[in-house]
Amino acid sequence: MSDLPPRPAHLVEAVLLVSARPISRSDLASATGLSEHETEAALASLAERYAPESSGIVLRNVAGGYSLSTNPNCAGAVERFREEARPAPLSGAAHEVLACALYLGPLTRGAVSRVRGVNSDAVVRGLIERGLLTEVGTDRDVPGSPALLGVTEGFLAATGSASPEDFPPLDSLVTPEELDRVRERLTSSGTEGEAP
Amino acid sequence: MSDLPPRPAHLVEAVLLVSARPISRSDLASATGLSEHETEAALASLAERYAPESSGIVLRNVAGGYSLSTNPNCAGAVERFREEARPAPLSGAAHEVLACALYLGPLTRGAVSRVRGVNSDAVVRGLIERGLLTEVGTDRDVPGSPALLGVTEGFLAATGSASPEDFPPLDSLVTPEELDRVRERLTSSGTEGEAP
Amino acid sequence: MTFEPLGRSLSDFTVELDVYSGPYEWLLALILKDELEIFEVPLRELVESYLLSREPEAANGLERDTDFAGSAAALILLKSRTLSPALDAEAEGGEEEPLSPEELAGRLTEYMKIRRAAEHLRARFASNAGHYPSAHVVPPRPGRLHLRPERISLAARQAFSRLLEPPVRHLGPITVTLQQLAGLIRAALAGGPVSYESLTSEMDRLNRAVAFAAALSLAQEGSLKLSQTEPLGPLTLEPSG
Repeated sequence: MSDLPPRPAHLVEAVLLVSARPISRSDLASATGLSEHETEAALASLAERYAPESSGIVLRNVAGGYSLSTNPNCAGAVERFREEARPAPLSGAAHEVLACALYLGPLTRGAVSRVRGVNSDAVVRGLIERGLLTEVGTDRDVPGSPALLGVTEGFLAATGSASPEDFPPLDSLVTPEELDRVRERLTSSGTEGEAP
Repeated sequence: MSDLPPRPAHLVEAVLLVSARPISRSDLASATGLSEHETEAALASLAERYAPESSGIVLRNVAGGYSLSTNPNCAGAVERFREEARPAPLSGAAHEVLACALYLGPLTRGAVSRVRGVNSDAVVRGLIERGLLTEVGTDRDVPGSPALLGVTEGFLAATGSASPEDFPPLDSLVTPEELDRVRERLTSSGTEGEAP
Repeated sequence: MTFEPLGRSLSDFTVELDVYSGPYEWLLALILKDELEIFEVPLRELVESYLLSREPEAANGLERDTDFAGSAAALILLKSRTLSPALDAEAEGGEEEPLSPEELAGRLTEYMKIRRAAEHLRARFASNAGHYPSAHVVPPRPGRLHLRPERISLAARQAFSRLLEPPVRHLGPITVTLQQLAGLIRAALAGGPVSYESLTSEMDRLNRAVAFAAALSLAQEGSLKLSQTEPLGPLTLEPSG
């Protein structure tokens, strides 16, 4: 069934779902490959589908763009959901990034990726959004002065810790050789952040 | 016009919009204040509204709950909008490791490697990074209490499954005749299974 | 055996495969780091593409051939380990007792089921690709997230202790050349079709792998035909023509 070519309104609808920010008509057109005129027609049909009288999701034309949002008359349910929802558990990767910031921080995104051996930018972004990681300064020794990341009060609260000293010391977790190797990676020049 | 009391389906629809993760029927009922029966009816009408044939947004029943997501036939437009390529498909090794966790799990990295006959640590790590595999506990019967691995909610969503029971039984995947042939080949040939 | 020493002679050999295109040495590195699945590397195509790039007249031609044979043999060994995991008792490091045929059959059948399950999963992932979730997410109230401090320490241990290179000790030295084995295979074929199993019954694992590489080369040259009726089934070498 998904073999059918999608209709113009479907394409616009899908793109609207994956953006939290309003999208301009021209950005919608370029993502969907529709003409200006087709985009306009698609938006008109979506405005009908997502009208406040007939839907819990409404199409809004705000700040020079279009965006889906919840119908204000459903705000009570949304607020209750927010109160009751259990936060998504953190992934193993997220735990590792937090461990890097806790034990080796403040450090740059590049340093996190070097220590972990994988690009960690997406995980870092998610943790900043969740208020567990924050930018605490910039590294002036590295070109571009990238931000230095550290754990937040929110992180300490979530772990029930008063301060970073509450965690077991690093040398109780890894061997001296491993620690040396970690330090080597940390200082292996921020300029060649990418893997060879 | 938004003074009208919202219809049950609208409440459910609004709550579905504000979650990236599947929401269980009971959580939907509790957030919206609807009865179990009303929630079910609301979901049925939304399933029609968000059917793959008629919408760019689809209602999925995955990982023990319901969620709105984009219609795969619109994926091209979404990827263009985000300027993000679709994640690379998983390797054969990754599928095997996931199959171990799904069917034989929770199990340790060592157990995965034993079943596959090759060290699987790097593959496991990649899958944890992609949020498809997670550590669900530790095996206290093994020295060092290694972590036990299991599949995640993200795995169920990515495979379009409501629950881990939603997969064919392991024994149904290989016919008894095939198993007999392997057994025969290995036991009746009279040759040693392995050279020194 | 490590792959470092072959850097010079094969540095100009590049491959074009569905799963990878680029320098051959990088392909080896990717496979060793488990970043590319050996299963997905069509070894036969790899051998064919090497044979096409062969320069017997070059000063380092022999060295190059030997390096390729060595690394290809190691790849075949790796692949055979993946295909028949039960045959490798070293996977967990310790030298275990050889498995009885019954135990072997048990482990192989378990692995066969997992292989099938993996194929099923591949199809499931493919048919469910392209669903993207809503971005209109309301964040949960601050303070609702709880993290276990032990989990953070465990993550630290994991992140900081895995900077070791992948083990390649199990790849022992190669003591025969591809040419020697090719000669052996030709001689055996003079008497008609021969099974790979009986041909290699006296060999150790590495030589078996090299013999396989030799058989592939000969098949490519057209000197013999390889037939296998089913996956994991017996492999038969037949004189061509």
